[in-house]
Amino acid sequence: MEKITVTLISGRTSRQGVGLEVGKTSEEYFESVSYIELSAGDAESLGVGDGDHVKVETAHGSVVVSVKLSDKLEPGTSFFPYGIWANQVFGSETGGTGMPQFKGVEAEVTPSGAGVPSLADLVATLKGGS
Amino acid sequence: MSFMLNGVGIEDTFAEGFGMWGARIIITAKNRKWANIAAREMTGFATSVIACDCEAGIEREVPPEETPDGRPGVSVMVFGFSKKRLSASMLSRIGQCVLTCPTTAIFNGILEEEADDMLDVGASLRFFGDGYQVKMRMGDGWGERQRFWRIPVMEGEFLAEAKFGAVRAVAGGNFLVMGESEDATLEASERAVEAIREVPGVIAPFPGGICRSGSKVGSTYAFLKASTNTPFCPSIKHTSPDSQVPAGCNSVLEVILNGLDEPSVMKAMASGIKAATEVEGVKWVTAVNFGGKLGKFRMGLKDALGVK
Amino acid sequence: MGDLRIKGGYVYDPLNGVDGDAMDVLISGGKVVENVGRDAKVIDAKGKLVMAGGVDVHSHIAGSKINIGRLMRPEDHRKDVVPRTRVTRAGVGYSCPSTFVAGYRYAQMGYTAVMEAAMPPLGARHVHEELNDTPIIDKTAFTLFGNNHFTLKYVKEGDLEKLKAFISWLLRATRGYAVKIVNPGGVENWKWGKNVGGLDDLVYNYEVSPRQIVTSLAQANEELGLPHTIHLHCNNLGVPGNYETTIDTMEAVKGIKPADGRKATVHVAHCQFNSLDGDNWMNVKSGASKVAKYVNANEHVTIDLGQVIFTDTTTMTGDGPWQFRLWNITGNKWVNSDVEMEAGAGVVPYTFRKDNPANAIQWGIGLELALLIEDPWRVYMTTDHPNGGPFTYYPTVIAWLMSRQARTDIMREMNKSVLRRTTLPNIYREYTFGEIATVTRAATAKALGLKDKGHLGIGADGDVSVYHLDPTAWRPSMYRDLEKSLARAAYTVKGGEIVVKDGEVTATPLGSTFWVDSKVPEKLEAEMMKEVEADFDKYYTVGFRNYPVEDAYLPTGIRVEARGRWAR
Amino acid sequence: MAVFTDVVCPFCGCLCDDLEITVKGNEIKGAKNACAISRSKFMSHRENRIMTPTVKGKEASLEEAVEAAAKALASAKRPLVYGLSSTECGAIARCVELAEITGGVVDNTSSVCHGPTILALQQVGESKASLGEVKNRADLVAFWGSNPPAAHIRHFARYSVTPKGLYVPEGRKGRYVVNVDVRETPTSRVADQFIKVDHGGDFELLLALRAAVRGTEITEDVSGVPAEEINALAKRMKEAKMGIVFFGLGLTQSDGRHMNIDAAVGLVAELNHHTKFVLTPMRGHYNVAGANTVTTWQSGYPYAVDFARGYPRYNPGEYSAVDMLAKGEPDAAIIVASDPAATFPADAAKHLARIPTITLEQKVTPTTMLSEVVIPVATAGIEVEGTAYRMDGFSLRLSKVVEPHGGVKSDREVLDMIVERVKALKEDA
Amino acid sequence: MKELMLTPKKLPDLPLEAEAITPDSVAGKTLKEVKSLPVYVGNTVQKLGDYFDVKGETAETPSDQLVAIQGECGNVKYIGAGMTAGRLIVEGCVGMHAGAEMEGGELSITGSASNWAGAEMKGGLLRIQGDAGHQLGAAYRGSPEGMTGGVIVVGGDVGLEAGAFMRRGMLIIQGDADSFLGVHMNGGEIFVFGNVARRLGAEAKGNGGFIACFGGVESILPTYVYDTTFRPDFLKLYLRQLRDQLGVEAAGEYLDASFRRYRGDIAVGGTAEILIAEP
Repeated sequence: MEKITVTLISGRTSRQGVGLEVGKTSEEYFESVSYIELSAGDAESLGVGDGDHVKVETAHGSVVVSVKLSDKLEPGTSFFPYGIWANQVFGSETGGTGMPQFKGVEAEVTPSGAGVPSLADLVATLKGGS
Repeated sequence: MSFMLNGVGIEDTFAEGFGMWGARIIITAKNRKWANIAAREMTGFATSVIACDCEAGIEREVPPEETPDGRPGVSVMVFGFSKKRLSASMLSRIGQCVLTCPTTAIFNGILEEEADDMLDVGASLRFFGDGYQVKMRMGDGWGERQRFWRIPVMEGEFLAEAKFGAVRAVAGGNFLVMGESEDATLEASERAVEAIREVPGVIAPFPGGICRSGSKVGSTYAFLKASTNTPFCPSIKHTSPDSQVPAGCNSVLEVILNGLDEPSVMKAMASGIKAATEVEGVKWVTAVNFGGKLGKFRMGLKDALGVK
Repeated sequence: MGDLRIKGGYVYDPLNGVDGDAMDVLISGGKVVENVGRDAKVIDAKGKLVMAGGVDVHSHIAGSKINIGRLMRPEDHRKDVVPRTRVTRAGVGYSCPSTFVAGYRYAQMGYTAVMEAAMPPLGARHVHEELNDTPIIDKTAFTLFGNNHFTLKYVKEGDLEKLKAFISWLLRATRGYAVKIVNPGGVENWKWGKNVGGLDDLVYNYEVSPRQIVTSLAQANEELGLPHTIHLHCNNLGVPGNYETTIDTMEAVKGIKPADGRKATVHVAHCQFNSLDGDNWMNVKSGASKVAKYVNANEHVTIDLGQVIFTDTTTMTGDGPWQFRLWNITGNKWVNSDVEMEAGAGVVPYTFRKDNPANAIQWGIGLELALLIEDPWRVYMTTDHPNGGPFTYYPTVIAWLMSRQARTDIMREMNKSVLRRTTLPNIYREYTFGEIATVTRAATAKALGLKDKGHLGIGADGDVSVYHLDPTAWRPSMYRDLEKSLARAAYTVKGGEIVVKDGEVTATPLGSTFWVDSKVPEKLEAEMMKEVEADFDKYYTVGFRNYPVEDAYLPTGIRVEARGRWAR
Repeated sequence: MAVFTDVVCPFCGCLCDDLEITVKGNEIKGAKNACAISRSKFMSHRENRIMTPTVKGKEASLEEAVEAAAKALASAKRPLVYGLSSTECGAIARCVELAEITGGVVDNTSSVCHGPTILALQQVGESKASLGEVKNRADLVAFWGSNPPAAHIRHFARYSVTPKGLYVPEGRKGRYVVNVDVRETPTSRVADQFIKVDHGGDFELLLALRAAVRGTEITEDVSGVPAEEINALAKRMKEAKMGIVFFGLGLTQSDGRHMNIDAAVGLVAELNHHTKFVLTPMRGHYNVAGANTVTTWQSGYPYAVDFARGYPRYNPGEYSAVDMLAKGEPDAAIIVASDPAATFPADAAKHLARIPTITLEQKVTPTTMLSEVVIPVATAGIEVEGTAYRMDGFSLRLSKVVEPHGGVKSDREVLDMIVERVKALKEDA
Repeated sequence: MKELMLTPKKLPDLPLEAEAITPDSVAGKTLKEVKSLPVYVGNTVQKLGDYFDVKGETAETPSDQLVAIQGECGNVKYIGAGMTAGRLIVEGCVGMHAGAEMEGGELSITGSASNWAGAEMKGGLLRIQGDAGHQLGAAYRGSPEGMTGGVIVVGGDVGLEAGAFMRRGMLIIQGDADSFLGVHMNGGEIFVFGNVARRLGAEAKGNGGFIACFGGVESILPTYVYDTTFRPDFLKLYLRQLRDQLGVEAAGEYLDASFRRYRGDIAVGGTAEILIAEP
């Protein structure tokens, strides 16, 4: 299959916590947040494995990240650690509450040959205003 | 003294009316049949407060386009000697005769701005809902403010407006139709009642709108408050010392009217008398009064008929 | 700061026997003095009412409880917003004013000292942080003791000495000023979802009664010679028929020998809420005359009113079970907050209405207490802000006390048969200015042991309020003028500095925070500390050494020494 | 070698206060009792630090940077002050004052974490307790949409699962632990019972539980949870001696937002008719509770506060940072102790690059990378003292164990300078 | 009725707060005074005349005043907020808080409205021909009462939490309604002719309040119980009012419809009703 639809949930991990305290420009941080977790079943449907790159796309945007297999997730659910990578695909609509929806967002995942953007790449996009 | 209308002699006298509190209820139902059944039940045994708890009658049928819920309706009016008694009568009659009747709903027929007071009938009626009644509100902050109660019943829901307008009304409007035969007198009276139906705000609470047994106050028997109206009974014309039945008249029927106000009652009396005089065989029309002892309203037949 | 001469006002200073004499009040170096220099600034107070700055004996202005109130009530703030000025900070008012606004508004009414009446020890740091953001007024905070694990433990063990040591330590650790007791035992039971029903119910696990808690704390309080008596929120608050509990509680501490210099051994807070007669909210009636009768006959009791105001307000107490009950009565939003090992709290918005029979009776009770208790030195004016209503209504309460017409006018809007369940319609007493000065300043300062406050004698703090009101020309029919002038002082002087002029705040110094330093023998303290520390490590989630409030939180702290037998 | 004991950890809302920090010279050599993240914070606090202020990418003196910041803020019509949650309360108070004197908006990170919790509290209230109440009494502990091992690593051990308490002397054995989540997590592995709820189905499940607690038997599955499981859990909750629900962003950030919390509050309140029950939000940043607390006592409102009219106004969704940035409102922003460029949806974050953004930060972040003015600051809780409020609302004193790295000033000191300059500029205007 | 016409000139990029645009604040004033009414942009105070051409006449009293705005005001907040009488017509869209806390009169918007339109409305008529944003007619944060009276008629769709904490009055939505419609409602009536998303009536207490759905419902909360299918007489009254007095033609089609009746929210012991028209 070329494409699957998953429900994205973002959240903290202890690795992400450790990484951000080292510094957001650090390799530890990059490693801790520039991936999504997929269930084995979903990864298999996509034909991707640990470390392969996928494009995650929602109604709000898209980003390329690497894949990490999870034996805990059920097919159809994907976990995305908090960070600037995840925030490429979440929308800013808050429903009049101030809170965007960071969990339970529909996303399409496709295998990607592109590289995972660096922190600087993503900041550059923000600056470009595109 | 008297005057003539359509060849019929009309006595220059007055009907003596007295004050009562009146209310109007619009009963609606799935169709005319059930609206009428409810209305008839509700206005039964309500001819005269001599022995009934109130006086009530059907005012008219109300077409769907005029009712609040767009269903066929009947307008009934209820009269009582006090607000309290009127309220009690409405409550028991609505409770026993309308609430019980399939598909009905009731609405107030007298707007708050026209009413002298509002009777909170719903305040008591709602308790029938045993706590499951629901207050329905309309027109808060926009439009006309209204309150209803929705009372669950086995069939579905009984919808009742919460408050009903009550006015200081006039009871005891009347006229007597005297004819040469029973048939002529009855027909004339029926015509009179039909004409009266066209006048808004008035009911004739007696059977078919007609009363054959007019009564006078008191009796030779001490235990009776009222007895047959001896001066107008043709059959004892010559044995009763104070008979007022003119010559040639062999039957007398009385049309008794209650209305929301004096002009309506007088208008109804005029319409009724005019209609009655158009019947062949009617000889004489008069009205009953008690020399002002009964009530404050003196509704002269001349005034009513617009005769100078 | 230069000298100040407040010239020619009608001065009411009951502690010094001054009752409306036209005279000068002189201030230098922040204190009332005999002479000031020729270049002293002059405030022309001629034809005006002059009193010491107001001293509020019981209010909720700082800490987690009021801040929960603020947090949960944006709808309350929206109707009373306060823009910033060149001198003052922005904020919000009404029932849960922001810290700055609370300071300004007290000062605008001529109040210069306010007691925060309930400080959970674990929340003490928070209380002091807020007090440091509450400008102008002086403050104290009363530390909660009545449901503290160590209190219950020492009461159970009958170890009064260690209880005293504990009180001394905890007051110091929290920088508290008095021993506050809220629904003794009931709050601990509430941590299991229960309460106590009376003075002789038992507290789960500790098997002690509210009676034992109150009497032990009162005994310890007096033996330590703390400046204020125990400050007590009785059991069964808000329960019809509770006046009996209230009188029983007062009676329970009757035999205790008061500390030197006073006759009282207990202060019953917001007594209105605890003077209900009847069996339920349907037949509730006033028990005020019975409570007043007891107070009149017993010198060991002082009370404050907790007067009800007909308005929307926010109730907040350390009495968790009562707030739960109130939530069930009202269905309004409810916050409960239990504090490990020591206390709890609840917050529920509430609207007092004239047409609510219970509220009308409560309103009557507060005034009955004020008017039936003969000695103004033992009954103090409060609304238990914001429980009975916001403190900004104090001028209105004073008007009710001083003018029978003011009472009659508002009673006309209430149900007469309901009011007959109080004795208020038949009370004719009207307070004098001297009595008002007593119940709002002199007596409260005295009861609190704040020696330099509440009066204008030589050496007193230079805290003065001057009002646009000529007391010689005033009549009770002019109560509306009274309200207006008391609401906006002509001048409020704090420590010799003019902080309010014509009702506007002109300067915002940070007032002082008074705390009590009480001593017990070192050996006793060490023994107690050993036990406390052991339990602390096991049952608290905060380290023992991180528990006491650091000096950094008392930038304007003033230490007040207790005068017990171990005092230095 | 100096050992600081009883040190409070400035990372998450647990505010563990039993750390032992070993310092040699001005360097941290050890962090005993610290969790992995805490250790990283203490041990790596000197790594990747910004050493010099920059203005438009060029190195500048502190005074020049403050001047540039003050000018941008003083001349702005709609300045935004954002962040606040990872610094001490003194700095937070200055942020509120800065918003006030500039007629701007002050918002903190709670708007994107537990802001919905506050909205719910404002609707229906909250029954809560300090963490020690849980340790001492709770025999039923539920983690709902929260996963402490990821972000509150010592929570289980210190407060909620394993500690022995006054009335739970047996510790872990004395508690029944329930986990409700849309996925299995380390928490589910610890729990006695894991209830998997459908995505976006928490609200329905909470309502159904409340109805069951009220005595209505649930007859159909709700959000993928079998009816009998719901009825059984309701019964178990009612029969607990004391219960607690720790809820996290699984409720606040998913569909339903504040209404999920509203329903959780309702369930817990209902349970108080039967036993003792409380709930507590798992707050992330160590002083986000302080940001709410200080902002509330100063302005009356906890976050999303607008001072444009000179007095505070409050409306999350209108004055909250994500919404304002997404609409392109702010014409200047100052970010204190937070990284919105990384934590906000890109669509909102990019506005920060269009306006003068001033950032006070220790390390390089996406936000500093797009800021016009960057001012390095000392780390509160390591290099600076101050107050912080724990997730349950109680405050502790943060420690200073080393001198600020490179002699930088604290947030509070820098903000004091900015406030002073803005006041002066406003006076001149 | 005297008519005053406001035509937007170049509006600022920042939202303009213009609670001055009500019949109440212009009635009895000269045009010059009207132009000087304060409006707010960010932290600055400006004049109404800076952003609007003002023409026409002012009336003595608000009830005789018609104010007509010709042009897009999508970034103008508080239009008609707190108005008590008269008419205010906007030919275009409006920003947040339009008609919030209004007490009387009529506010008519031909375009769409942003969030909080008609919030805590007390009386009067608010018509929005386009869509409305979130929190239509809702309670402001913390307030226990949303709409306490008046009528809101929306031609298009509405966002989240419409009618939250409603106590009295009517909310009529001719398009679709998003989640949490009538959440916490405790009285009042809501009619939706389009589709209703899930969680309608959540935590509603009742007090006579109901939500009538004519165009289908995504799902009903598990804490609502199905009672019966019936033809409620009472609904006929509302539907006739909608059709005859408010011009909601679609209402006429359901006069004799049967409705599925659900009652809840039993999670809060509520007795509110959800009535769903049978197709």
